[in-house]
Amino acid sequence: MNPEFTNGVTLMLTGIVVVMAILALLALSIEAVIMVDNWMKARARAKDGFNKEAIPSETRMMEFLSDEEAAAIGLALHEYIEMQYRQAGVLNISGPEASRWSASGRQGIMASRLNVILRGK
Amino acid sequence: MNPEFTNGVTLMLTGIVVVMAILALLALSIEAVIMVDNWMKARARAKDGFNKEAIPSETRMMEFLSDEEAAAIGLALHEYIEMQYRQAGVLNISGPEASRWSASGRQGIMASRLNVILRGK
Amino acid sequence: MNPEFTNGVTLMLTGIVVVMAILALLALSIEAVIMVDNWMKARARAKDGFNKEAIPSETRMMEFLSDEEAAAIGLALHEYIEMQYRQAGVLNISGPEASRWSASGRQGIMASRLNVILRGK
Amino acid sequence: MLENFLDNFVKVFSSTGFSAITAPNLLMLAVGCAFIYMAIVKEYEPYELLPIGLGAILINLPLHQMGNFFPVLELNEAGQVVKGFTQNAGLLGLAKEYGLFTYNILPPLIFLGLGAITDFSPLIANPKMLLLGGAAQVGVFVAFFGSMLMGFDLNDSAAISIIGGADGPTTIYINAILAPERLGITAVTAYSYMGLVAIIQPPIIRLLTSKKERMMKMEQLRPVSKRTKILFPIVIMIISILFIPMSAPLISMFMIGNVFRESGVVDRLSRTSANELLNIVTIFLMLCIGITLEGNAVCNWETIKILSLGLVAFAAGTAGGILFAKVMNLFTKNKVNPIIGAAGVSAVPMAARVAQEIAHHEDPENHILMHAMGPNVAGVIGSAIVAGYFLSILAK
Amino acid sequence: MLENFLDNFVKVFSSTGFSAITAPNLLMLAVGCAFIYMAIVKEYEPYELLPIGLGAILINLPLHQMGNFFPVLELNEAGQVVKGFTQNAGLLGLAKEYGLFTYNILPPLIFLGLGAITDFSPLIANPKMLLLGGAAQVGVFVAFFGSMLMGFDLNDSAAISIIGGADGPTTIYINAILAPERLGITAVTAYSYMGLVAIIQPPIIRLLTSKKERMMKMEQLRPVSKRTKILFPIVIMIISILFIPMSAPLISMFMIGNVFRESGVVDRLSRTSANELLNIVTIFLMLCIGITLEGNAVCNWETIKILSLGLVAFAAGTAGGILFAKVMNLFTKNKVNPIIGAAGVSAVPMAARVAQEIAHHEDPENHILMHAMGPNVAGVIGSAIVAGYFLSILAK
Amino acid sequence: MLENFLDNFVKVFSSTGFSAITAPNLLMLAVGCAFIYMAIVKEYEPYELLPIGLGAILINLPLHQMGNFFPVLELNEAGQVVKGFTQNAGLLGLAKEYGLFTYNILPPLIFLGLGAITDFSPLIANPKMLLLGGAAQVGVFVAFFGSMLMGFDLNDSAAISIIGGADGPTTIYINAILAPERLGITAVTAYSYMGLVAIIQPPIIRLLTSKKERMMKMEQLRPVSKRTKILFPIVIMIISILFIPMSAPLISMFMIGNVFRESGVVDRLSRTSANELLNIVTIFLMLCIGITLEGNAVCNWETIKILSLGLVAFAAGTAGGILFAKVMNLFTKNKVNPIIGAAGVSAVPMAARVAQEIAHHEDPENHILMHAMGPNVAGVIGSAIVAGYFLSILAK
Ligand code: NA
Ligand code: NA
Ligand code: NA
Repeated sequence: MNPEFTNGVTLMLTGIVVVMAILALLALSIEAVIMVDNWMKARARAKDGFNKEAIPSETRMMEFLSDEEAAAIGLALHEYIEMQYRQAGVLNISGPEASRWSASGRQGIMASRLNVILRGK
Repeated sequence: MNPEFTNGVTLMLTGIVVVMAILALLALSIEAVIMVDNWMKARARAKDGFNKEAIPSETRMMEFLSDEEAAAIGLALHEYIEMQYRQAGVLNISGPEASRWSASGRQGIMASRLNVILRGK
Repeated sequence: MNPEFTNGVTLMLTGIVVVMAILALLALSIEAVIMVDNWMKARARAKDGFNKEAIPSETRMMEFLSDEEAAAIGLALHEYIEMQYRQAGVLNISGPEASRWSASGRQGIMASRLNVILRGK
Repeated sequence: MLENFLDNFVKVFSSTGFSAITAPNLLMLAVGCAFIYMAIVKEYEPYELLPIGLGAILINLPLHQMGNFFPVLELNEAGQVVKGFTQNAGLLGLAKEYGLFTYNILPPLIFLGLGAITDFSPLIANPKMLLLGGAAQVGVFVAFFGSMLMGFDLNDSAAISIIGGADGPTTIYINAILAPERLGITAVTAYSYMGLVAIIQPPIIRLLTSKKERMMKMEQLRPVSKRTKILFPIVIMIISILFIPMSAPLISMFMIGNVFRESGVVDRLSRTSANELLNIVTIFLMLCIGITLEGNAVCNWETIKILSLGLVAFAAGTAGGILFAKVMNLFTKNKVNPIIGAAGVSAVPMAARVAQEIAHHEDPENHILMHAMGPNVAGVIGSAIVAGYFLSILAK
Repeated sequence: MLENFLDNFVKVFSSTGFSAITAPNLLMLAVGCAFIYMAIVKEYEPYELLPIGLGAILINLPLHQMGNFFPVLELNEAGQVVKGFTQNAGLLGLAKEYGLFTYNILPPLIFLGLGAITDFSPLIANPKMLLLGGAAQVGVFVAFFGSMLMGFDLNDSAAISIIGGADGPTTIYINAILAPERLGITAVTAYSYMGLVAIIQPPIIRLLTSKKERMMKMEQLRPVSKRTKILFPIVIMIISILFIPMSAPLISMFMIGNVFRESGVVDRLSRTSANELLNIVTIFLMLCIGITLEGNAVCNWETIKILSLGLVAFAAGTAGGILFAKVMNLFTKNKVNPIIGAAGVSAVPMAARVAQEIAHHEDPENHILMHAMGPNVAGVIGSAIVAGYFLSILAK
Repeated sequence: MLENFLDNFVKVFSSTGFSAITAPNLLMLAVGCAFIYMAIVKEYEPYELLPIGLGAILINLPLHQMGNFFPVLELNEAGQVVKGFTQNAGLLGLAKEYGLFTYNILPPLIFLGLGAITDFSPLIANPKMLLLGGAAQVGVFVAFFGSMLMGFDLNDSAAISIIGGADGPTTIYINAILAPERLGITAVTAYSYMGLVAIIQPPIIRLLTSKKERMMKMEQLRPVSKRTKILFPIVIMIISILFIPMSAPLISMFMIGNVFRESGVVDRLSRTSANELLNIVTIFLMLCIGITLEGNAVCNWETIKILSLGLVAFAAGTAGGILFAKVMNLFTKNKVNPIIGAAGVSAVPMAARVAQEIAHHEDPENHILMHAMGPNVAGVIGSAIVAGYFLSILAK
């Protein structure tokens, strides 16, 4: 066997090992990230009394709604939030944050999530 | 007359001839393309029993419809297609092709064209 | 004090003077532009019998209207314009200019401005 | 210290533009403002004349580097590099140098976008309209003859006469190669006359046609299948480039853009070619044209000559198209309204609209716009082929 | 004068493409048309094959300069500059030279856009899918071995074998460095087989799995939080580049695009990366690939060899993914349907769809598309790391 | 063979980044993550700090070529070319070199986009606001003085002090010319303080104004005609560039963008300047700034000095604007609320919002936002003129 060929074979084998090792390390890192994320969620839950992160994400909810529906729901819920939720005092939403919510119905979806929580309590 | 000037004049005359010749050739080629196209349409008509190509194009129909109207017509017609047209067995529409049609009302316009054909028969 | 430092200080002081002088000149130029603009408006008013430019600008009016509202108002007013305003003969709106107005409700806002003038007369 | 302070003032004021501004600069500042006025108030070709006017104003304010470009290398006679890169180049100088003079890539990019917004159906439905688009090129050749009579050499004559093609990017492309020092004037002349086509053409049309001819109706164009629309640009590209390889930069990008459009399967590429890419290139190309209009370079008799040659070219092209249409009517069955021959000069779509308006004025029931679009887009192809022809014969 | 006239005709006709066209050009014109047919009628990878086909047609029409590039400098042996810039370069030649051969920036730009449209959730929800994406890279190494057996040297073998990665931009990136003269063929081979993945993979999947395996259902993926989605690309970028610095050009841009997307605070950057920028770069990259397919350069036995090695690579990658999934099932609790291993070759998202269709065919209630997306996007990361590995070992 | 295999492993591991990473790199990786945190969670200037943070992470991962650039030419002392082009340049290294150091075209392009999104009406309605925008430039000159006291030379002092202009692209533009090695730090300092303007300004405003002053109401701005809006940018461009030609790259593009916007006839150019072009340039400019933050280059005392000088500049600019407003009130009839002087530092539009919030807090019926926008945009013009002034005096 010529040396170039031997070289190529070892290069190939090293490659498989190296690539699999790095991908395995990446997989472990992601698991670590998820663990940290879960721990932060648990801490937030312990602190706030409910789990904000567990709610289906905006994106997922949006899939089932048209923009108009989202806007309508969002605006309605923003009123609900303004009246009831802030009394509940769970979150301190005010000033620019509150107006940002009402600005766009799409962001009102976020409000609807909180609503779900409140009612679920 | 100086040679540069003579040169220029011949250049000009050659230019007119060359350009007109090429444009004439292009015109003939386009006629040839159209003949081939017509022959292919005729062959398709002979094979399928109707002339798909002769129907006013999607674009032209779309000019008279809003997106919402197109979507509505398209969805309705897709149902029609699913039920009736495939029984007629003229075209074998199924699987991803069928779902692509229903996916967007705009593509349903294509269905509406087929509808026109069917009824016209 | 070393010469570089002295140099720097004078550079700084010159800079403040130069920059303020240029900005003051710019401010004066803008005032001049506004004067010219006002003079042209006055001339136009003298010629046309009313002040086209004094009307709140399209942009400012648009802030209070949704696109749909603007479109509706614009189209309605365009009809009004077509019927009444041109009889008044104040402006000679016709042909492509008129159709450009009716083309989009947003441009109809411009018509609404003229309407305001007419009624204000 | 006070001395230093005063020194600094002197330094600042000696670096202002007042020390360097010249009368031609002031004239061109006024011309720049006039272009902006025409663009905004008259809406003559605003996408070209507005940025050109702004560029013209910018370049006639002296002593800044926005329009500068210093070559990557400065060599001495022994071929040794005396100087490398320099910071002292400006955004628009770079765009002009790399986009036009050195690489000449902006015009083909414009053509890619134009291809993606052009509908060739009216031409495909009636291919002999290509001949009308060709006949209008007679304007180019007449102007070529005129330029030689006025003493321009062959390269210059070709570069000037292409104004008669009434296609901005084609004019710019060929001038950037054959007569770069005159690029700004020829481009601006072309765009200005294109903006004025509604004033230039009608008297010529009325002169060369009878009322009866102008009232001729044309039959409905035959429908064009999607398959033909896709094959058209491919066939045009192959044949044109086989015959005139030098037409490739313009023709190939034009036709590739059109295939993107007609294929229906690469909507993203088609939209981007027709919008963002076309817009970005337009901004830079037109600002670049503007900064070629430096007063001291353009205020001379040559400019007046070019302006008159351009007018001759537009007029001759209009006449050529009309007369060829009349000749064609002698030999063919389906007669054409000779007015549409005038649309063969290009100036898309204004020349076609002029034809429509004249016909419509003679007979309010007569609509020849779509028929006029045939020679109109054919004129673009024709001019690109003429440009390729000139480059095959003349370019080094 | 008449003599002059005839001379001119001769000059024009000797400058036409007919004098220079060769049989391989004609063959490649036909191949270009075939690509366009596949793109438009069959809708196989139209965003790649349509512009590639158009570029191939263009470059096989002889004697024009659209694909030319002459170096900025020509030096003699004394290091003296013989020649500087030249006008004689074409738009696509410049894009190819600067975008690929000299600077190789087009593939990373594509990856920025791909990052901005990729949803890594299915992979984050199940990180061990990364291993399936790695296992499918076995196709690359098998093809590497095969290339060496066929007599290619190490650089060439690496450049060819990356076809098995089934990622266009990765293939182009590494070939532009290691085997630029063969770039067109390898890129086109990769895209063609990606278009044909629905034909290549099913028989291999059926061969290597039992009906029972193909009917395996997988449980719902766990939800992924926004925080994890943002951290994922940052972590992947840091670790991959720390280990394989040469993977930076592809991995970093891919992950930066993904942070833009997932952060939710730079919507304008994310949209532009995913749309206009991606579209513009696609147009030029694919036309550039097209113009590397000049008949006289590509019509040879090597091309046949590369086509067969590419097929071997795709098949071996598919097999590698499936077999690794089966091995993984021996050691883990949550078993995976081995079909999704085949999606590890990338060819996003076609290979994932193939997996879905086969599973769905066996059991209409079984939907594994989202599960297959995990190895599918993991394969992109895997191939980029393999490319970085090859470059660390081989590039000068 | 096994030996070979181990050799290869050694080769791979010696090419990983671990061998080369340093403590400053690790520090800057943390800083990069902190920027990303500020951008995403705190939403401080996300369009700048997110890509800057990503670029900072990338460049502090060692041994890859993404940030590299090797000059086109390497010359020996005899002016002979030793080396030509090299593949070993990375996408972001190229963008940094050509976009900033060699040609400095990215900042003017950003200004084109900013011009297309800026509404100058509040400034046109009350032109003396230009003086407030000028007075806030005092921060620049104070920081200039401070830099000299700290031992920086003239060029460096000018480059650092422009941070007080609170305009990212202006800071980047002048630093790329006068102090390229420090570009990253100055740009990042400017953007960071701009993000923190709501924290820096209020105490200074409260210190320098009485409650009565802060409660001052201002009368409704006079309406501005379309004609004036179009003439404004043209006039500003002509006068500024005539007096300070070196301000042309920033002022001209800013004003050209604004003419596009206000003219109403080139909607496509205006939209593209304000969207796609601005977004594309932002991506590359900010990533380029990020990759200048290489740990070993920026971790030193100078950085601390620059951070403190930047803070001084912001504070002095705020104070300068307020005090000048108070002085101006002594001489004019229509008094201004002195808070709006603070908005003269630029940091568009945050500083104007700060002014609004403070006034609104004192009196919920008082709305001075539109009045504050006047000095706010004037500050951008002011800083560009200051930059031009520095370059006229200092640049080689
Ligand atoms: Na033409
Ligand atoms: Na892959
Ligand atoms: Na400022």
